[in-house]
Amino acid sequence: MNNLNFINPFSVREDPGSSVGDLYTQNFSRHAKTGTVILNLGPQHPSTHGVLRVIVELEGEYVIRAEPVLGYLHRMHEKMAEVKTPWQFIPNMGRVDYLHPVAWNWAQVGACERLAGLEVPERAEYLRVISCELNRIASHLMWWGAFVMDLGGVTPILYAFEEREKINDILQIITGSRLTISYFRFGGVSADIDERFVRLTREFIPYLRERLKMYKALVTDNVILRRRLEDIGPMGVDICQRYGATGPVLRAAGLPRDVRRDIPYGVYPKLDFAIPAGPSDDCFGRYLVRLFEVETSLNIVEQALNELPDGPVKMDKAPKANWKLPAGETYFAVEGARGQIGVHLVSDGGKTPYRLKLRAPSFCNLSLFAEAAKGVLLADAIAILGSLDLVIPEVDR
Amino acid sequence: MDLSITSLAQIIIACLMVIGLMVANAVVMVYFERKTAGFIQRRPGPYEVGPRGTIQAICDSMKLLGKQLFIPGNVDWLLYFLAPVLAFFPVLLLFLPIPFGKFLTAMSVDEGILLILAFSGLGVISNILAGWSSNNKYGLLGAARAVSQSIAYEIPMIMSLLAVIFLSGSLNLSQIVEEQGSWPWQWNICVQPLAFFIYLVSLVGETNRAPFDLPEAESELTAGFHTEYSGMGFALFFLSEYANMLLVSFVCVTFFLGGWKGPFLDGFWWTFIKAYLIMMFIVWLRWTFPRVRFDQLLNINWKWLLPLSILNLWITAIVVKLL
Amino acid sequence: MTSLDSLAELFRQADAFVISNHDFKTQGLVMSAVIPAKNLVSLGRSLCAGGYSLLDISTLEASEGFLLTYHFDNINQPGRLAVRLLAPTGKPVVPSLCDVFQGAEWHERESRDFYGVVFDGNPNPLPLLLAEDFDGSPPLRKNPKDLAPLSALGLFGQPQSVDPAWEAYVNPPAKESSPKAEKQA
Amino acid sequence: MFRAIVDNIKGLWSLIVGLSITGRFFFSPVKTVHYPRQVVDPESLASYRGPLELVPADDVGGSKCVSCQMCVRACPGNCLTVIKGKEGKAPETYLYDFTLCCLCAACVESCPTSAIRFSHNVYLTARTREELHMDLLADLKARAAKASQ
Repeated sequence: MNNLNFINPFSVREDPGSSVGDLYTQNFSRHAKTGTVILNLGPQHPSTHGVLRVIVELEGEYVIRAEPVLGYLHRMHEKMAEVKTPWQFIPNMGRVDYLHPVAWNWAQVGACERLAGLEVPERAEYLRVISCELNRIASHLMWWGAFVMDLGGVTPILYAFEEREKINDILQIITGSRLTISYFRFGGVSADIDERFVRLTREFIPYLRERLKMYKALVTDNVILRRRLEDIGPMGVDICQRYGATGPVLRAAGLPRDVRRDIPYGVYPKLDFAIPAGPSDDCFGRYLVRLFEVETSLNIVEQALNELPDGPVKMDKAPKANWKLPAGETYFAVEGARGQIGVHLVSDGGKTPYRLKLRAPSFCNLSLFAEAAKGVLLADAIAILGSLDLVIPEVDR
Repeated sequence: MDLSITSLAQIIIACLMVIGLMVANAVVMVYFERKTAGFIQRRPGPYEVGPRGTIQAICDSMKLLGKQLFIPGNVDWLLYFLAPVLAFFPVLLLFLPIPFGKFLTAMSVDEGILLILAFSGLGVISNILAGWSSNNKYGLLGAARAVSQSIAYEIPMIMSLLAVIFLSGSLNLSQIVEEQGSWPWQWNICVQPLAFFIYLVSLVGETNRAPFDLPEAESELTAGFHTEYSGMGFALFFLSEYANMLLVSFVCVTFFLGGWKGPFLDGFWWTFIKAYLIMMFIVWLRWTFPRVRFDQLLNINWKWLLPLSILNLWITAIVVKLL
Repeated sequence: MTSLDSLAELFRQADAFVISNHDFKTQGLVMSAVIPAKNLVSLGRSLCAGGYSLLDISTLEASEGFLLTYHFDNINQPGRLAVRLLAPTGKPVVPSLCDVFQGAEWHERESRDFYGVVFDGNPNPLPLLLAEDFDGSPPLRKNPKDLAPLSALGLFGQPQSVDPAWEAYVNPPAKESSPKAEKQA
Repeated sequence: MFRAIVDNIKGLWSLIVGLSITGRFFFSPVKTVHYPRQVVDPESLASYRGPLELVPADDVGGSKCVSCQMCVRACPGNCLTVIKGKEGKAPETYLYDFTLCCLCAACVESCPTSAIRFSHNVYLTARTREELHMDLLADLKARAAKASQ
């Protein structure tokens, strides 16, 4: 297999192992044992959240091997960055991860700001934190509902949507959109908050805290859910290190790694918040870490609203749409809802960036699924897949 | 039992009425279930078709009737078409011995419960035929699950019913109701709470309803054994699922909740009210809980329900013997 | 915990052409090194032992060839590194890091999809993000004028040590190719 | 064994708690805003970014646009077409292809005369692609005519 033809890297396809299915299935079934079933989960499957496809080899109900197949939602964002000015690329970021677009906004805008050395007014930094954390809550709530739906409980997702709608209403006041948000601008943000934003957010924080208690009683403490999740899909520090997993997956494994704390950006160093680590590296641990993060984010929003300074929300002479980046290289990371979002930006001083590499946390988190799903039941494999919190547009970019 | 013309006519009329009941039940239950799901999830549910969406279920069934029959390639078409029919017709038979009212029984059989238990085992054959014949891996997995689940849950179900049969000393359903009184504390549920609980759990397992809907677990197996069915085939499975629910609810009412007897005025309405309350409970369960895993499902049955039901049976037997 | 000095020592052991320090505030890296491709796996092994995990592989198309930047971060104590390799345009073959960091498999396949870089040792020969029946050259820059030389991209921060051969390769004084580059291939 | 029994009884209790929660929600009012009988309150749409519209400069349907092409150049999706009129600076055509628009506000923020803005039209529907190719000048005139009536 290693004797690749160096001229055409894809020439292997002339040697299919079996003639059933497409090339991925053929390549996968080449190593299949006899008496097993090769099953394609997806790309249209209720629990793959979009268009992920996982080929699994089943012996009875046990998954012997699994291999995710990507690329059904690939949109070439990285190439698009090379033909658009940095400003024009901001709206793309909302489309990379539709659940936590603000963090991706931040990653790209922050990378350009670092490279160009732009100063962001302090009020804008606070607004960035507020919007990013509200959006993180929305993302985690959506994950919570979808995850419980993967486990067969259909109702919680609609409760989660109630809260998510409230957050969307709040974010819409400043960003103008509800899903594919492009709120950040080089040197600031696009709009200031108003009295209504503050009022709704202040109402929302105690409301969600109350609802979280309901979530706990309805779902977290539910014996069916606990027995579905406890001791399922353990992912220790070792596997996280080898696969580059970040975010709640790594934190559940017991390492309090969070870019907000480790490599601070924005005004996070001034804010006081806890980074959860543990309690267990199984699906239930990842579940608890995310719910804890919702509370953390609520605290951050509350603090940021209290400490919000006055001032402009955009620097003077903020870059326009035809702004050019200076030559140079930078790597900027932010903590998204799914893990470390990284932007590797290389510019040759031209109109458009020379290279923009997006590091999607879901991409790395998904890559460990093949190893984590070995030897588990099919239902557990679905639970593990759900506990990774995947957003397929982000995986495929 | 004499097979005169009148009794034959009685059976035929009863069959027609039961078909009517099954269809009406499905229509009502679809609407009811969707509304319940809606209210639990804080949305109105069906709303647009007819006043408050009441005609929605009828429209949907018309749509199912009018749909093209889509047959996937490489199906074993005889079995593929047989399966939905097999799912539907045994259920029909099962309604015959149910006493809806004091004199409202299609066919009063002395061994009524035996008939029900024997024929309810047929339902699973349709599931396995559907899963096998439709040439689909999800279907096959769903069928395998359906078989082991329904075999497993039949046992505690029968055991819990046996305890009641010990008490009343009869297999005749009317007789069992007659043994109970009109007021709730005179019902068998007060004498046999454990049996009632076991029956309730195995009822959910036997009808493949959430949280025990493993054969059609949509997040794992897309739709399980009926993945490849559309149109009328799907409608028949659907119909038989609701009919099965209704049936086990009727059995539950007969055995534990005093059948047609109720406070103030006995009559068939009590049977229906109680049966639909149980159906409501099943629906409520579905929209509240996540699904159990398959090994857990079997563990609940073999490690807990079965020993408990045997224990219950022993105690009942001893108590009946002593008293 | 790996201090900067021991890191530099690690890079030196891997025969790094260039070892440079970076301003973390603006560039987001603490240190970077350009190493010969053949030493990648051994360096990866020592980084793995030091608690580093692979963040991503970012491939850059420059006029000298494909510059692959492997970003590493320590999972115990944050500090981002970049390890770079240069794969020549005509025959871009580099060793695969899959044996050390299994997560590298997908990053490598992505790189192969979009840049045609071949990773020797990657267990999966199929495209990752492109269509399975995609047949053609990877979506590279067609016009050579679009390609920037490495020296124009400001990649190397404040170099600690620069191999003269590398200097000659990146900023060729004359037309002839450097012996170092051929050694890599 | 004993612990397992206690665990299971606790588990059953958690199921009852869950049932009581969904039961409570069953009787609480629904949250749906029933469009088209009800609409969300306009206050919450005040900053909603709907399709673009031109800002009226006067009552007769004139625009503030000076045809400087800044918006056209800024647009990442190339959804704007502005053609300068024969006389003066006012545009002759201002076409807007909503199918390509990503509502990023690049045009709005780059306009030197603040001649375009986002409408708050949430309820836009179209049956064909062509309906989303909008002529903003005609739209501006229509709005002016409607306002004068």
